[in-house]
Amino acid sequence: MREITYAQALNEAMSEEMRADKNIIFMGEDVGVYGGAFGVSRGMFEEFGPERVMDTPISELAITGCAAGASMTGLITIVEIMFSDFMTLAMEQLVNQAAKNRFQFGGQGSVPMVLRAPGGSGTGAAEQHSQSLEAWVAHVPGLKVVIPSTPYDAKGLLKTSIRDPNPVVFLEQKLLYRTKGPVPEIGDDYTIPLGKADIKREGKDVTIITYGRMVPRSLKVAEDLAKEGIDIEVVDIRSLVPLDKETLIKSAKKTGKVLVVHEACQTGGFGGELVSVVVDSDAFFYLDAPVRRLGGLDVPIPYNPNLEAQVVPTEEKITAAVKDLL
Amino acid sequence: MREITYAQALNEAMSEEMRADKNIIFMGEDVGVYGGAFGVSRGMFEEFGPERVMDTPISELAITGCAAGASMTGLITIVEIMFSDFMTLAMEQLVNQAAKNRFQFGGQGSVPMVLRAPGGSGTGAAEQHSQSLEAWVAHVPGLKVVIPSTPYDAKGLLKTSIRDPNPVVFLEQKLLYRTKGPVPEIGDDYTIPLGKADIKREGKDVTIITYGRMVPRSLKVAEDLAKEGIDIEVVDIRSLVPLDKETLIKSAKKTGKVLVVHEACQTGGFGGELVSVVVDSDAFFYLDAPVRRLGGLDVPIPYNPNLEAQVVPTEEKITAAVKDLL
Amino acid sequence: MKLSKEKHKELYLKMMQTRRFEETAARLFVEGKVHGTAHFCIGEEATGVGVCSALEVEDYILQTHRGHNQGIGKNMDINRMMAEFRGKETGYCKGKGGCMHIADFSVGSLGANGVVGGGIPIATGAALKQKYNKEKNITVCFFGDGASNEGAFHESLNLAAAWKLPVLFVCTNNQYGMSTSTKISMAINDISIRAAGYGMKGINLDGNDVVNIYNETVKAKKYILENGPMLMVLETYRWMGHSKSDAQLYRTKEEVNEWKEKCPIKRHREFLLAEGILTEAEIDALDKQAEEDIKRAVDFAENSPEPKIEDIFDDVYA
Amino acid sequence: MKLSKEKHKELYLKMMQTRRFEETAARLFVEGKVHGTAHFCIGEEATGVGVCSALEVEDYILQTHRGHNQGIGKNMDINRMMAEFRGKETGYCKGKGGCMHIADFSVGSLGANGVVGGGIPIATGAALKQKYNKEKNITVCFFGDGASNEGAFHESLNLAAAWKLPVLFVCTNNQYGMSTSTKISMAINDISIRAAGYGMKGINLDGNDVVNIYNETVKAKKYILENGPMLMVLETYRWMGHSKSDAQLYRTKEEVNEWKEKCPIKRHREFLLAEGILTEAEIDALDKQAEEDIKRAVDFAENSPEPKIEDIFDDVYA
Ligand SMILES: Cc1ncc(C[n+]2csc(CCOP(=O)(O)OP(=O)(O)O)c2C)c(N)n1
Ligand SMILES: Cc1ncc(C[n+]2csc(CCOP(=O)(O)OP(=O)(O)O)c2C)c(N)n1
Ligand SMILES: [Mg+2]
Ligand SMILES: [Mg+2]
Repeated sequence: MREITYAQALNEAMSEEMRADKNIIFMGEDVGVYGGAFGVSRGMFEEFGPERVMDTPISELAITGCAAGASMTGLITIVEIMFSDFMTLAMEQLVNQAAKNRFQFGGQGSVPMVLRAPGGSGTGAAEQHSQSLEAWVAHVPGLKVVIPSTPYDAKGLLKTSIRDPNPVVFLEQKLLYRTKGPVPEIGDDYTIPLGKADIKREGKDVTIITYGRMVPRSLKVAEDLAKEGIDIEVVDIRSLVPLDKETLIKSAKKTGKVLVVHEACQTGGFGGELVSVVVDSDAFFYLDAPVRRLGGLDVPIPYNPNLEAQVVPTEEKITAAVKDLL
Repeated sequence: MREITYAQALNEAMSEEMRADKNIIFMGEDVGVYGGAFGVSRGMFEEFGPERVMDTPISELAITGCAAGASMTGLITIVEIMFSDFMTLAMEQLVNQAAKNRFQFGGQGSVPMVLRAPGGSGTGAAEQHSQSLEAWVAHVPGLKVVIPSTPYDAKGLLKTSIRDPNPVVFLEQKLLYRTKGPVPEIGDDYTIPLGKADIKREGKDVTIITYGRMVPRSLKVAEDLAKEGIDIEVVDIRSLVPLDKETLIKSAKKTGKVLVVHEACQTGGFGGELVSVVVDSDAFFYLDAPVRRLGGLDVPIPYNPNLEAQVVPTEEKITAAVKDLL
Repeated sequence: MKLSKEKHKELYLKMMQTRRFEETAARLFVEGKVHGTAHFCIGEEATGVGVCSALEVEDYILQTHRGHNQGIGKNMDINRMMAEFRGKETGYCKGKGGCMHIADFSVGSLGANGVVGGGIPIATGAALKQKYNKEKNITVCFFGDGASNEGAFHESLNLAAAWKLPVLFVCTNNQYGMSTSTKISMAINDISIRAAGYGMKGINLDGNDVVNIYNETVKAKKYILENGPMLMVLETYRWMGHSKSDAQLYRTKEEVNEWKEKCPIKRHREFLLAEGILTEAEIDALDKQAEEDIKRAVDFAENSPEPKIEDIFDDVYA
Repeated sequence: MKLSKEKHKELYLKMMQTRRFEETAARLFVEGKVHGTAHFCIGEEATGVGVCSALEVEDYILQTHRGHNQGIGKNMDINRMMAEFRGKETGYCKGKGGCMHIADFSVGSLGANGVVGGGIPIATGAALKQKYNKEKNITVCFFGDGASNEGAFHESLNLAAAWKLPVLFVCTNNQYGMSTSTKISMAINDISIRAAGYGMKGINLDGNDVVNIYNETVKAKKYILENGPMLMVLETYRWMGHSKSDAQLYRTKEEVNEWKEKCPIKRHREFLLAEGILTEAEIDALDKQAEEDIKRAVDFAENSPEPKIEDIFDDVYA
């Protein structure tokens, strides 16, 4: 299969869906000629024109609400927030309006929109451009939350998200944009259902439950530890909401040892939900060690590259945590 | 000891601190002559005047940032957000600025502010006025998060929060405002440290870890089940950040059975953190049942009173969950 | 523009229905039949009724928390409004939303909002869709004077102006945001001047003159379809407290009474008689009809079933 | 007002230091000595330098992500600025903040901001404290044209006007927000007209005339202490790309070159010579000093230690 980048995969997902459906529009800050801060939408303005690929003023609250309003009335809107940190400015429209409208209006209307935003550290952009805020949106009924870890998943999950009749918060990973992976040919229309975890590596000794950029990192650790005879199963949840509890529980029962890994600050992170899902299930009786969490340190993301690299789970830390479980 | 309401206790905490320190100011929507949407600040405008008790325009983002700026430069600011749901409009200033400034400026300055906001359902105010969003702020390094369950705790914890050199998100409980409880005389200056859980009821069979308005409800269940010979320990964490892990773990070891209860939607709620703290400790080896969570249903808070009452943990649900553990 | 007799009847009836609806709702609170709160627009009936009566079904409106006049103006079903207020299964939101979320997509209401200014960004999106589909209709967004101090107002008006979206922004300036006078919350006297900051046309009208509001809205729609968005500020006054619980210490009885003199319904009635457009009898008949419509709505709501907890997960997701 | 020879030297030197600082920073990127990004204000030096040179230590400033001219204008230590840019322990933020967060409370800088418009609400608070303590100083808040479309701008200017807070809002209009021209992001030509919507005075100045900016700031401070806040829009232009990576497809070389002709430093230099305020030799000496100051800063940063992970929890909480 051909190999393309995560960014290219996202571009193809949007472009293919927009070719197929004239009701889909795309808006965001500098998504037009500039192609988006991370180049994800390069070429789309040229192909679809200013009516469908719209550069917006720097107004996160209004463009999120604008997307919700357009989607409530018949369009399908993709809105890009340049950095997920700036969702902090859009939470009112996302949480009180987009997420709740269908419910609070007694089922009138729906809000088929996708809010795309890149999260994560590692680019030297520091405290206000590097947060991982998925736990916030995963706590809001009415929203779906997706975080892909490979180009293949990125394309398949984004297509599904665009076709979903609900607001979907699609959190991309800055450090994965340039990573390459196998993806079917353009136009070869495949999708990946939300709520279906993917076992990225089968193993029998320990289960690592993770998502986003911690997936490739966990896989790397798994390969290294395989040499030491430690057989790790890496489960990529892919969507936080809906969450594929069955797959997590099944894997936990199989290995009896679970490590949850994510980049977001550990305290209050989504890891707590994942741990709870496991220990509040019959898997509890199969566990022969405490369920471990390994999240980012509870500090803002610092600027200095060495510091920045060490406040999130490193291969070393993941390796140590795994060995700790054995 | 005299009995006063939770609202009155908060009023006394602010008033006593403001009498003692001219550098403390208080701002919010309709906190002046109106006395605040829930009457918490009644009389304060008359006592402290318009320079210190300020009615603001309806501008949650600006007033939160204004509070942060005033606090960064020498004042101590208490800002009231009328309903915690509207923190959705203030997250940028609270999370990217107030919470991170000291760290990202390398220790220059600090932000001694308290953001007060009422959370919770039960008043018939529906989807956009009834959320419990404590999990969001508890996930942000740099913020402290407090939720009192009694008038005594409310006064003691708010005084401590006002004296804390960091931004504290002080989440009040609408349905507790009118509840009464014993509180020392005015001027009898007591405080309660943040990060100290309070065992509201000792017991040996099951531990209920909870906070806010679920505390009195859990206590009621405990009293009822005591008649059936079930001895429940009710632990009120009081502050989510800092969190008193020791007390939780100690209680879990003692009873071997843990139920975590909160009103917020269960998925992504702070309960996941509490469960994880327990199962990722040596308490794990003392547990003889899965650690249960009982949170609100994953739905927006509906308007109809019957529906509204049933989407959060009721006495019946808590009772059932406890029995389930035995 | 001279209005037809029928149109005058419609305006008068809708205002009177709104007045009776709210008086009745207020009574239901006293009777303990409703929990929660409500925000009444008594004294402001001309705003929503005048504007919405000039619209077509295909024109959208975004309502406020104080929007019974807006909903009735847009021809919502009073029975279902009352049923929602009572939290009943037959209500517009199946009892899940209450009167802060009343919506009727079938008549073009995209919903009331519990968040001050919360509907303003949504309005730009609805208008964007109308423009994208080259529809000949507009979106009307209602909000209050207090909402005009929210960032949502600024970002949305700027976006609408930059993109020439067909939105009529209607600011009902009832002089207060809850207890806070506009004299305290802003340093300007006329909110319509804010339009200039977006390169938008702004006008300021007497918010108690239903006929003029209707006519200006007809003109505004035409202007907007040709030139882009516009801000219309309607000067009016809230007679009752902000919500159920309000001691109103922030204003004087005199001020309230002065404005009661300017009652929009009384004024329209006198106009109709003076101009000989309707007779006393005809108007009395409309008064009577309003009474009956509300009575019917109360009975409908009273006899409607409560929503069932079994259905609670419906509509969380589509 | 005629400026002293010393003040002219100060203005010229600070602009030149800023220019060299950024040219050097750009080179350090190429050399791979810095990761992350940076936003350069080359071409805009007169704005931050002209405004800040008219302030006292007790006046606060809120800087932007493009604020090296603002920091140098407010007399920040160039060594510590460069060290922070390099992420070193000796930097203003101990290497934790980087150039988007450079701050120096000791000279009155409450920090640069990575969030567009993020400093605007903070400025109202700093000014509120100054007013509360009856200080005779003001807070200057810098932000860009793009930031003026954020809700934070609206809410903060309204709040400042309603409370008569001593804030000078300085909008550096460099014609673009990243790739988006103000012609696209708003439907007005002069951002200063937005001030009227808050009952605030607004002025629009040539952002490349450092002397006039200095003089107008002196006047503005006096005005603000007597009358309340003011909005000052400075028309200028960004010569380089928005940040490290920018193909600049959204503008023409011609447009860029036109503006380069209006270089604020060249202009000040020619003015100084024409007016006989400084001689060629004196100016060359200032150029040389700027070079040396930056060289010294580079060495200082180069020889400074990296921050230690052991200290990572410092300053999360006070
Ligand atoms: C974002 C937000 N802040 C505060 C509130 C609480 N609140 C409800 S109505 C209201 C006053 C709104 O004033 P205005 O916009 O003038 O509308 P009016 O009530 O006068 O019709 C306030 C502060 C809210 N619902 N939403
Ligand atoms: C709230 C927010 N949205 C988007 C961004 C990304 N961003 C950084 S600078 C910038 C352009 C800002 O334009 P302007 O305010 O004119 O300042 P300039 O860069 O032109 O100096 C953008 C969109 C951000 N940092 N913060
Ligand atoms: Mg009002
Ligand atoms: Mg700009």
